[in-house]
Amino acid sequence: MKREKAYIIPPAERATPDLASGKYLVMWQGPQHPGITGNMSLKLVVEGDSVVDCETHVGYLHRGFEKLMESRLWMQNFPLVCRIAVPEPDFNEYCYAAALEELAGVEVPARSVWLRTMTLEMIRLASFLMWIGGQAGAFGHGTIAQWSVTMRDYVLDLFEELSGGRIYHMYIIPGGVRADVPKDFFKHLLDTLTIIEKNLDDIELVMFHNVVFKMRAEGLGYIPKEWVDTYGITGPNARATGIPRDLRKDLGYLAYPQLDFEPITCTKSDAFGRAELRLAEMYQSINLIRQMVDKMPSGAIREKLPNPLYWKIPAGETYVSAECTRGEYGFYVVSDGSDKPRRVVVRGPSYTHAVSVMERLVRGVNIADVAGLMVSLHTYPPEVER
Amino acid sequence: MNELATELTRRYGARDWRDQRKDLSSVVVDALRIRDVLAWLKDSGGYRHLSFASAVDNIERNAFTLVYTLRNHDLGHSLMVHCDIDRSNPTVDSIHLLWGQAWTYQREMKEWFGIDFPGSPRVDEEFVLEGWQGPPMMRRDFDSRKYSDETYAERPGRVTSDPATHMKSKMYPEAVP
Amino acid sequence: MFVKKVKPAPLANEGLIPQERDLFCDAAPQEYAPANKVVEDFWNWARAQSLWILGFGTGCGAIELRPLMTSRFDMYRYGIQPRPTPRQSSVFVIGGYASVKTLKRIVRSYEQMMGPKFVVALGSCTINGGMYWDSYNTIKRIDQYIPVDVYIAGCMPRPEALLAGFQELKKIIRAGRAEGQNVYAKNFEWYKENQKKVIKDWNMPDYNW
Amino acid sequence: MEPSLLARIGYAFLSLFVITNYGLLLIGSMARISAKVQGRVGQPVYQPYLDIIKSSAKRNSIGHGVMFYLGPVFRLAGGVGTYMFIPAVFGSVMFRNFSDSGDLLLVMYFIFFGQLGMALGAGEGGHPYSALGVSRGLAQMTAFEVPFALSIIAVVIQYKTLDITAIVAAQQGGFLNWTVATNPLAVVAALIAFLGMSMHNPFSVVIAPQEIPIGPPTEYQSNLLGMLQTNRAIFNGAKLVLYMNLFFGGATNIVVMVIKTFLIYFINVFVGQAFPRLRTDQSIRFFLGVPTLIGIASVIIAAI
Repeated sequence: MKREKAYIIPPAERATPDLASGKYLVMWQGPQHPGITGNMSLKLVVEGDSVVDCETHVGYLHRGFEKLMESRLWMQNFPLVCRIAVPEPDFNEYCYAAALEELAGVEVPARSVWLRTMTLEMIRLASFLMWIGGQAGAFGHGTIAQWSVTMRDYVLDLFEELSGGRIYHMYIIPGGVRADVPKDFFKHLLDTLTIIEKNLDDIELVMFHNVVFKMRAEGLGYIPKEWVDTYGITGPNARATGIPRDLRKDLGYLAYPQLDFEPITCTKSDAFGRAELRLAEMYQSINLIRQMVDKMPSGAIREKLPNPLYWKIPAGETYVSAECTRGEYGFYVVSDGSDKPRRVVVRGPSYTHAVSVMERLVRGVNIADVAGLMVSLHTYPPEVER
Repeated sequence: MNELATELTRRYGARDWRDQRKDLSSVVVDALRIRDVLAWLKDSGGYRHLSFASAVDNIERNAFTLVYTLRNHDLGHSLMVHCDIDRSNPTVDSIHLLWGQAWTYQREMKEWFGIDFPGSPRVDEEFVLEGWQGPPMMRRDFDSRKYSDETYAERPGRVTSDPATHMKSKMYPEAVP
Repeated sequence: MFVKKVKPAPLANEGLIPQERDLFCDAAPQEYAPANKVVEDFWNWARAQSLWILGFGTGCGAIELRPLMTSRFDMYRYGIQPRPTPRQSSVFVIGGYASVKTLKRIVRSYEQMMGPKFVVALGSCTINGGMYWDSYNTIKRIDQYIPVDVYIAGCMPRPEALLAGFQELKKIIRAGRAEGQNVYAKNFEWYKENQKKVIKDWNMPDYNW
Repeated sequence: MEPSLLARIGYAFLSLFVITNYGLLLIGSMARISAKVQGRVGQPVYQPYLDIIKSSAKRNSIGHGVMFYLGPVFRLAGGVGTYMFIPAVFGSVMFRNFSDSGDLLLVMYFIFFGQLGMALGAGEGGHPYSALGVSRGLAQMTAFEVPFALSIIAVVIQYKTLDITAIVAAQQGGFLNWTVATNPLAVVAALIAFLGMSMHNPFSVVIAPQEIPIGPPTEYQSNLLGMLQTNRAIFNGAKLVLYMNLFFGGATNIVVMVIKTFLIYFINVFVGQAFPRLRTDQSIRFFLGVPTLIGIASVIIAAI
């Protein structure tokens, strides 16, 4: 504990600058600011052009999901959960559905498991595509954003074809998936993947071989290996420090054990390294989806459930987590045997990255880099506030 | 896992070890020893990753059940450590020195449940709410719908019906008188 | 130019500490009479052709603004472009539900915009609460707090729906019916009352320009 | 024969009108071209006109004191003054403006006069973002001054005059007489400085929406913003015409002027679409590095 205390500086123990000295400027970045991800705000104390201290302020998107779920039926909650993290609704759906199935002892058919895995990988790809646009845009490279967000739109078209929904899919339901894939879906999927792969090559050429992007991103927001455990960093931010920690491999949920992939790690854990790692993960997702299309089994897609209006789930508690684009996404569900959940806790990876790690990393950074640093941590405020 | 259970029981009097899955177990300890248990699990037990910390309001037992979920990435095993605290006087030791993000969870619990963590940084500040004057809203006895109806103006014309009776009337009209 | 020449009573700014009160304006907003028909029509045509959106993603609706401003649904074609500061933007897109904490910023940003200013509200949650109808932290209808010109229903509204909504807004502007600024100025007390009923800790000036 | 002063003033207004519209159309068309790079259709070419009309048609506006109002006025004066002392079309009575009564030094002074006035006004705005943008802008300006001034010195040494009309006259008679052929290093240095001067990527951190929204003009609205937009058009046109005169042999008629300035301005968009933006310190380090050395080399070449 003594050894690791050095890496934990609680806000109270920080050297807080003397604001009365007139040497510093208190500046709010956000919520009304294009350089902020989502809707949160940073209270920056700047000296000259560099940040001295930072306080994150979240809660602008607080809807009280966890309270609302306690007053709705198990199945009524289902349209609610996917609204928690807007860019990646499917992880909420999967975690919630898996927790319910585990508590209720429902076995889902094999094909639905594979379809779930495919959906999760597709949304990972879509979210990463949106992220890389944000990362380039935070450094002022609008062209990349224009390309990649359009590529994301093609993935969303696939989702629309699959589930009828563009942003909120509600495809992974307890007991399986809502519907089987439509005709020619896999063909469209593979074609889209080819287009996206080609576009990713262009992006790599324009963005990652760009001297200006290197100058901006290299050395920005370096995360040492020791922070990973002390700050609970997960996902690409953790893998960028060189730790091969991927829940898809560790937990082996869904169909991932049957798929052939290795956790991608990177040695330089600054903004540039994280960006490279996420680009590699995009290629990995494309590869995984292709594998799944080949190995996709046939059969039923849904398990018969009792009448959802009277569905009582036996008392118990469980914690189901999955590897989303930002790290460990988890649902902690408690049932007291009634037809409504007793407590649902959503564990979003941004909870750590956007608050503690951000406050720790942003000190000493140039103001112009705050937006880039924030995006390079890949934070989504909605899952902090729920 | 069993040797860990016995070790925890021997050292800290942990009880009710339960294996939920092969990679998820839960255990209950006393609230007074929660920080020692977590510190030991972190430094000696290999459970170095704090997934989340939250609370469940067991109003029937007049207790808050705190849950700290730790993960041992070497063993690939997660452990949920529970402890019950008195609902009328909720106070727990702060663990903000064990994990760098713990103070955020504690701030959240302080605001949402009214659980106090003495010494935790910025624990008394507002976390997600602003100008909130009602009771801690995640407690079971706080009625969100009532508060919302009283506070926020509603657009006329919205009907809310009980799903069971509504679906009955839609699907089996003859069954409903 | 003004409708009523008489200067209204100065606002109290009770939310502020005394030494801050004189730093902010204490005058209530005033109504502005449109210019004569021909000039106003020409101006409305220009206003409708150049809509500058305030870059403030207040809710999940912001996720669909990004496809809207990128090359698939290219909103620049219609003269719509994002603008980072409220001083220069003329359209406020309320992206879905507004929690109380955000509503405070929405009101402030809206009042800082220069008139004529238009509000487009996305999503069912701004119309009647949507699926957060019983949440303790989100308001149910945004038009109680700021005047709204166009509602776009849906959760989420697709980019096509957004484009259609913007076309509708253009129609309204050309017809000269988008007078949200004047509506806000006329019913200023009513709006303030509603806002202060929801925003419990009112620690900002009653009207920030 | 020499036209009367009144006629010359009328001509000057005419030429100002022409350059304003040309600058606006230039901005609109360049926005469209960069949209093509991004795979979009892009805004209409006449969008800048609409924006200016819209900004001027705002009903209320906020002031922050006298200096705040004077900022855009200074900026506009800088733009107009820059243009007024440059011959837009060589040898034309109509478009020679007042080039014979002012020389290169006056033009350079006007180029920076506008930015300084803008800095004062934006500082008066009281918004922290404005102050940050101003500090960044002035720092970057002082940086790209160096290669620009060096290349100007090289040109002056080469042609042994400060009169722009004389410089253009010396370049007549074919491509080989242009400065770009006789002293290419000076042109390179000046063009790199031009990227910084016209605040395109990678030197656009001053008005960057993500890094700091949006720098000096944060507080400017309605008709003041319209003034700034108009000045942007005039100033762009003036700088382009200056570059054309100094380095690319000037123009003997308006068509040549349009073609040359369009191509010069296209360099900005070409670079700006391919690069992110640099931080202020990085751009300063860049300007004081290679471009300055190129400028010094050009001066030496011109001197010997």
